[in-house]
Amino acid sequence: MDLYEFQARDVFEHHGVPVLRAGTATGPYAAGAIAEAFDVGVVVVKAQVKTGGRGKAGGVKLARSPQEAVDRARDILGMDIKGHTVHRVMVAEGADIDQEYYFSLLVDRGERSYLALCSREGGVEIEQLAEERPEALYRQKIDPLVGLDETAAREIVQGVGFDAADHDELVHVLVQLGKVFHDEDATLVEVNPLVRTVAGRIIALDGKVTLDDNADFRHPDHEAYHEAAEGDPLEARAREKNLNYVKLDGSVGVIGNGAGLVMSTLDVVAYAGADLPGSPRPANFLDIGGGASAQVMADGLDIILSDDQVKSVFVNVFGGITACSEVARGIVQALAMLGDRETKPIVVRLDGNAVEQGRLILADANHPLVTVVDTMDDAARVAANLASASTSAAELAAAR
Amino acid sequence: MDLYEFQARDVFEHHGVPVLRAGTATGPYAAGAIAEAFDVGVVVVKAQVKTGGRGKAGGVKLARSPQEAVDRARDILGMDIKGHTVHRVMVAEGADIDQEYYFSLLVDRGERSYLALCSREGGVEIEQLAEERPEALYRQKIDPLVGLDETAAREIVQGVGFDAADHDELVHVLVQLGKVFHDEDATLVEVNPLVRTVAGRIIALDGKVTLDDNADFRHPDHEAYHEAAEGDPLEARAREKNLNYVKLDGSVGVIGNGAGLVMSTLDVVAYAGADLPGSPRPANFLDIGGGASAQVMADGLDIILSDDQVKSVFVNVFGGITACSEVARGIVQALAMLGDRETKPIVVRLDGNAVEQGRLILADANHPLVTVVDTMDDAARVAANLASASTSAAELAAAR
Amino acid sequence: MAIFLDYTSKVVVQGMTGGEGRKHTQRMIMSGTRIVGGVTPGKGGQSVRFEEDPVPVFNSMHDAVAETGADVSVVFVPAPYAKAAVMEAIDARVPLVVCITEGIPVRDTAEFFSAAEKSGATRIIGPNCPGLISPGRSNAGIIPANIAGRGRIGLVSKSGTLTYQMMYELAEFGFSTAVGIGGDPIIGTTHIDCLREFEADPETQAIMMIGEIGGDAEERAAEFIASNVTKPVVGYVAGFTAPEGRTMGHAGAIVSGSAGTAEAKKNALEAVGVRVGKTPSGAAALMADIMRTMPRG
Amino acid sequence: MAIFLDYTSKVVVQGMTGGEGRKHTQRMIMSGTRIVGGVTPGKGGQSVRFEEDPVPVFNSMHDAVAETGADVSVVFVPAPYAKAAVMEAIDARVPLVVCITEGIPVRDTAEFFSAAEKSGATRIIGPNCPGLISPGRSNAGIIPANIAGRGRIGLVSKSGTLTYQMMYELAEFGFSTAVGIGGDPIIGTTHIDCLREFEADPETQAIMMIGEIGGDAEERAAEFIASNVTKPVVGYVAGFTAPEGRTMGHAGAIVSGSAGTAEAKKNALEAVGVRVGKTPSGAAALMADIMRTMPRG
Repeated sequence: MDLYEFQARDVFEHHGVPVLRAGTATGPYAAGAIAEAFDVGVVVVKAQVKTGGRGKAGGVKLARSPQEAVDRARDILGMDIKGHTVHRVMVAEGADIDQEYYFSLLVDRGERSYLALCSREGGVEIEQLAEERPEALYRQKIDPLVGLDETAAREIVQGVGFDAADHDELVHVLVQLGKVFHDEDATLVEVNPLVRTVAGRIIALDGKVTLDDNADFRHPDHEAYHEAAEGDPLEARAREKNLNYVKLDGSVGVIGNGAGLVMSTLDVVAYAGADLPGSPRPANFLDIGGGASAQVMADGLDIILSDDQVKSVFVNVFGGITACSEVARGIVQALAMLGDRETKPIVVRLDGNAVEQGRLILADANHPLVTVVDTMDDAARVAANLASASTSAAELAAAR
Repeated sequence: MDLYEFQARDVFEHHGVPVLRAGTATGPYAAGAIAEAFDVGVVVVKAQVKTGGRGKAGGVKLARSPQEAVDRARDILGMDIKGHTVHRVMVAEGADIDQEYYFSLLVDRGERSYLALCSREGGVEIEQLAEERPEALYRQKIDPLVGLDETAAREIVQGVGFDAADHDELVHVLVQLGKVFHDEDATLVEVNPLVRTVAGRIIALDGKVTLDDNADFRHPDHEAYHEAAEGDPLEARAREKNLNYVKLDGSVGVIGNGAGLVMSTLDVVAYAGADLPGSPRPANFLDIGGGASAQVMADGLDIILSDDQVKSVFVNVFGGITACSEVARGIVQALAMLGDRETKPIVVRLDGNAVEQGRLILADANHPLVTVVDTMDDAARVAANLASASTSAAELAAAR
Repeated sequence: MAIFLDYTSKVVVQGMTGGEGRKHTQRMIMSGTRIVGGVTPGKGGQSVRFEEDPVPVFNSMHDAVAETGADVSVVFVPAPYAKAAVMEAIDARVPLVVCITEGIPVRDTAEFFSAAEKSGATRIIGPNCPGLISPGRSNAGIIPANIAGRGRIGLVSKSGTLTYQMMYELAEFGFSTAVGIGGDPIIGTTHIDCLREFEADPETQAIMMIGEIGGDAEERAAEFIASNVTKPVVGYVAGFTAPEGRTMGHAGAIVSGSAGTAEAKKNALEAVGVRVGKTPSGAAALMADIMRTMPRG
Repeated sequence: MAIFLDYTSKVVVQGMTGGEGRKHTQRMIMSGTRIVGGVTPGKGGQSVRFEEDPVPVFNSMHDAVAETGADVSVVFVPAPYAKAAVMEAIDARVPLVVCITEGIPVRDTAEFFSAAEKSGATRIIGPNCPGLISPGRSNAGIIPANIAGRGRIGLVSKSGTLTYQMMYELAEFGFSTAVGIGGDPIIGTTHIDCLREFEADPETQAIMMIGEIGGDAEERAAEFIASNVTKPVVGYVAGFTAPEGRTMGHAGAIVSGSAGTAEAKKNALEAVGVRVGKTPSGAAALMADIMRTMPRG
C-alpha cells in the first residue's frame, strides 16, 4: 500500500533520514496550532492525499503566520484532488532551499532486481525527466542480496556528479533510505525533492513510500497504515472477510475466481456494455480465490449486492481446484440469507469441476433472480443487458 | 482359513465341546506312542489333510494295538489325497458309537445371516443328503445379534426330533458349538458325525472349522494356524509381502489390481490359450490391490518370476485410484533388481490414471522382455502365445 | 434421476480425519458431492479444511445427523472399529450407509446388517466396496469420478476395478448410477436390490451386472430378472478358471464344491435372457450394441 | 518433448507434510508425476503414505537431493518460510524450483532470485503461480491434470484460472507444456524464457501467451518475439478496464500512470505480428484456427 506523505515522513525520521518538523491536522485551527508551536517564519500546508499533482491542484500552500495556516488549511481541507477528498493536511516548517534533487529506490520488475534512480534535477515529474532528458537521470542496479550499502551509495553520488563537498552527507542519507526500503519491506522509496538547504544540509522534503502488503506478517505495526487508509466502506468490509475486492464505478457486479479470470471478466463486461444504453461497466473486481467455497461465495455476493450502484451481478467461475457445486451452494446460501430483500438479477457461468452438480443445484433452487448462461462471453452480454435495462427503467421512472 | 481336524478338535475342547482324546504324529512310531499312552482297545489313525473324502481314499484306519497304529500311520503318511500329501496323522481313541448325527452352523450368504443345519442322519456327505432327502435336514436361521443361544438350540433339537432323553445334553453341546462359532470368528463350524455313544454321551467325533481371516486382528493366537498351514512356498513369500496370491497350475503369470479384474484376467488368459499348443493357462492369481504402487508391483513381479512354471507374464492394470506411472516404475524397478537373470517375457496392458506416463516410462526403459499391448484381450493373447511358444521350444529341445 | 444417491444427498464421512477418509473426502468434494460433516469420536468441534470451507467434525453420528440433516454416511473407519461406526449410523437412522472399509470380520457385518434390517430405516452398501457414484451428481465412496459421465446405463458390480474398467469401456454412453456392492460374503445391498431400483429409475435404459464366483447372488438375481426386470440386462461373471476352495482376493469369491461356479451363474443368467459377455470387453460390446438402439434424451 | 518438465523428472515437494502440500502431492502422483520425496525440517526419516508407497521425508533439500537425485522441487512452504526453503533448494543446486506459495514478500523473492542467478544452476518458476504441467508426463504444481491432454500448443500465463480456462477451451488440441509463471512483481521465469523454450521444442507448434496489466513483461516479450520466434503466437491480455493505481488481485497487476496498461501491451504484441484475442474465448478461437492448419503427428 502507498503511505501518505506524513506517514512516509515519520518512517524516514524513524530510520534517521533527515526530515523537517511537521504535524498533521484534520481541522483548520489544529493546523494553526501546529504553525504556532513551530514558531518559525514560514510553514507549508500540504494536502494529504494518495495521488500526485497536489501542487498544481492548489493542495500545497505557504503560510507566514498561524492565522495564514488556518486560512490555507481551510482552503485545502475538503478539496477534491483527482477524485480524492482532502481530509487531512500536513503542516511542515519551511526550508531555505538551495538545490532540489531526486532519488528513488524501487523494485525493477523487468530486471527482477532493485533499481536506484537519482538526479540533480529534482522537484519535477520524474517520468517527464526520464523521457525528455534521460541523460540527467542516473540509474544503478542494486543487488537485492547486498542492498544499498555505502559502496553503492558512493557510486551513485559520484555517478550523478554531486558536488564533492556534499558526498559524505548524501551517502549517509541514501544508505538510510536503503534501510527504509529493506527494513520496512518497501517496493518504492521516493524522495522528490531531496533538497540541499542554503546551510548545506541534505533533507528529504517530500517522500513517497509504497509498502509490500505481502510482508505485513513481519510488520505488525503496518496494520495501523491499513486502518488509517480512507478506503471505500465496501472495500473495508471485503478486507475483513479476506476478500480481494476493488470498488469500481460501473453497475455490473463481478465475482470470479482467480485474479486473471476476474480482470478478464471486467473487460468482457465492459465490451458487452459498450454499445448498450447507459454503457454499463463493471462495478467492482472481486476474486474469491483458487479454492473458493460456498461460504466465500456467499460473503462475496453479500458485499456486491450491498453496493447500491450494482444493477446486475455476473458470477464467473472456472472450477479448476474449486468445485462448481460449492460455488452453486454458496449462491443459493447467500440468496437464502438475503431473502426477499434481494432484487438484483444474477447471471452465473460455471465450468470445470463438478459443473453438472453446480448447474443442477441452481436449477433445483430455481431462484427467480438467477440465470445460468453457458459461456463467459454470453453471460457478460446478459449481465450487461440486465444492468442497462434496469438503469434505463430507473431513469425513465425518475423522468416522470 | 480352514483348520485341520486336530486343530478343530483342540478348539472344540477349549470351548467345552466334548471330544475324544487324541494326539498328532508326523512319524509312524510317534503315532504308536500315542496309542500306547492312551492304553485303550482301539484307536483311529486319521490323515490330517484339508480336503474331504479321506475315508474313501484310505486315509482313516482303525488300529487295535500300538504296533498296528505304527503300521497304519506308515501307510497313511506320505499318501496323496486329492493332491494333498499327508504329512501328519491324528491318533484318537475309539468310541462305541450308537448313533451318528450331523450339525453345522455357517454364514448364510443368500440370507445375509447365520444358518444352523442339523440331522439325525450323520456321517454321510451332507450335500448328498440335502439333495436326496432334504426333509431329513433341519434348517434354522440364527440371528447374528443373538447367536445360537439355549432357546435356539432347544428349538433345533426339538425340530430335528431327537430322543427327549438326549435333549439337554444336545442343547448344551450346540450352545458350546455356537460359542466356538462366535468367539473364534468362524464362518463354518461343522461336526460330522456328532455321535451318541452307547453309553449315551454326545461327542464331536470329527470337526471342520473355517476361520475368518479378517478377524485375525482380535485373535493373535490364530496366527499359529497360518504358520502351521502347509502352503506353497511362493504363497508363503507372498503372504509375507502382504500380497494376495494364489498358486495355480498354468504357465502364464498374472498380476493385476483388484480381485475382480484379476479373476477376469485369469479367464481371458485361459480363453486365449485354449486353442494354442500346450493350452497355456494362468499360473497364479495375484492382486496388488486398488492403490498399488511401484514397490508392490516390484514385489509381485519378483514372486511370479520366481515361479519355474511361469513362461510368460501378463500385467493387467486399470488405474482407477492407482496411477499407471507407479505401476510402470514398479516393473522397471523389478527388472533392474533381477538384472540379466530374468528371461521371461512380460506383456503389459495399462489403462486409466496417468496411462501416458506409464507407457512412456516403459517405452523409455525399452526393456527387451517387455511388450506393451493396448487392450486386455489382445494382451492376453500375446501372453498366451509367448507361453505356448516357450513351452513348445522347451519340449522340442527335450525331444532331441 | 439416479438410484440411491443424487445431487441433493447430504453426505457425512465417518473416519474423515484418517488418511484414507481425508483423501477420499477431498475427492468426493471435488467431484461435487455435498459433504456436510465428518465423524470421529473425540474430535467433535474440530473441523477439517479441504478447500476454503471447513467441514465440521462431530463426535457421533447422532450429533452429525442432528446438526446437518445428513442422509448418507460413507464409512472409512478401520476394520476393528467399523462395526461400532456402522451401528452408530443405524442408531441415528441414516437412510444410506456406504461402508468402504475392507477386512471387516463377517460376524461384524452379519451383526450390523441384522441391526439395519430390524431398524427398517437404513440401507447398507458394502462393506469392502468402492461405493457408488451418480456421475455428475454425487459420489459416495472411492469410484474415480473422471472415468465416465452421466448417462443411461445402470451398473451393479461385486468388483471395484471391473467397475472402473466397464465404465471406461462404456464411457461414451455414460451411467445413471454405478454401484459397487462389494465382494464380501455378506453385503448390505445385493444385485437384486440394485436391479429393482434400476428397473424403476426412468433415467436408466439398460443394466450392466458384474458378478463373480462364490455364493448364489447371481442365480438369485437371474430369478429376480425373470419376473421383475423388463429393461435389457447384460452380465459378466469373473472367475471361470478359479480353482475350488481357494479364496480369490475377495473374501466371498470362493467356489465350494460345485456351488458358486462362474459357469453356473452364467447359465442361470442366460437362461432368463441376460446376454453374458465372455470377457469384460465382450460384455461392454454387448451393452454398446444395446445402447446404440436406445432413444437419446 | 516438453519444456522444463518431462516424465523423467524427479520431483521433491518442500512442505509436503502440510495441508496444501499433502493434497497436491497426492494429485501430482495421481497425474503421473514421479514424486521421490518431501522436505520438512525436523521431520526427516518420517514418510507419508499417499497410495501404497510411502514417500520419504527429508530434513533438508541437501539430504533429499543426495538420496533421491531429485531435479525438480515444488514449494508449498508458507510465505514466511518460503525464502529459506527456496534458498535451500538453490544451495542444493536443484535445476528447477517451482514456487507455488502465494504472498511472499517481494524482497524475499528478489533475494532468492538473485541467489539463483548467481548459482547459475537453478531456474525458478513463480512464486505465486500454479506451476507447470506437461500433460500426460508430469505435473509440478496445482494445475488440474484433467482439463486437457498432451498436444502441440505451448502455453505461458501470468494467471492460474485463465490458464485453466484456456486449456479447457483448447482441450481438443492439447498442450506440450503449460507454464503458469505467476502474477507477482518479480517472477523467476518470464514469458521470454518460455517463448525461447517453446520455440526450440519440436513438439510445440504454436504458442499461447497470456499476460495482464502491470510491468512491461509483455512489451519485452513482443521485442523478443520479433527477432527470435518463428512459430505462431496468439496473445491475450487481461485488465483493459483496470483503473490506475489499484492492485487487481495479483501483486504485480497494477497500472502505474501510463505504464503497464493492457492497451500498451496489446499494441506491442500486435506490432510484432502476434494475434491478440479480445476475450479469452476470442484468443482461443484464433489459436484453434491456427492449429487446424497445422500438420498432425
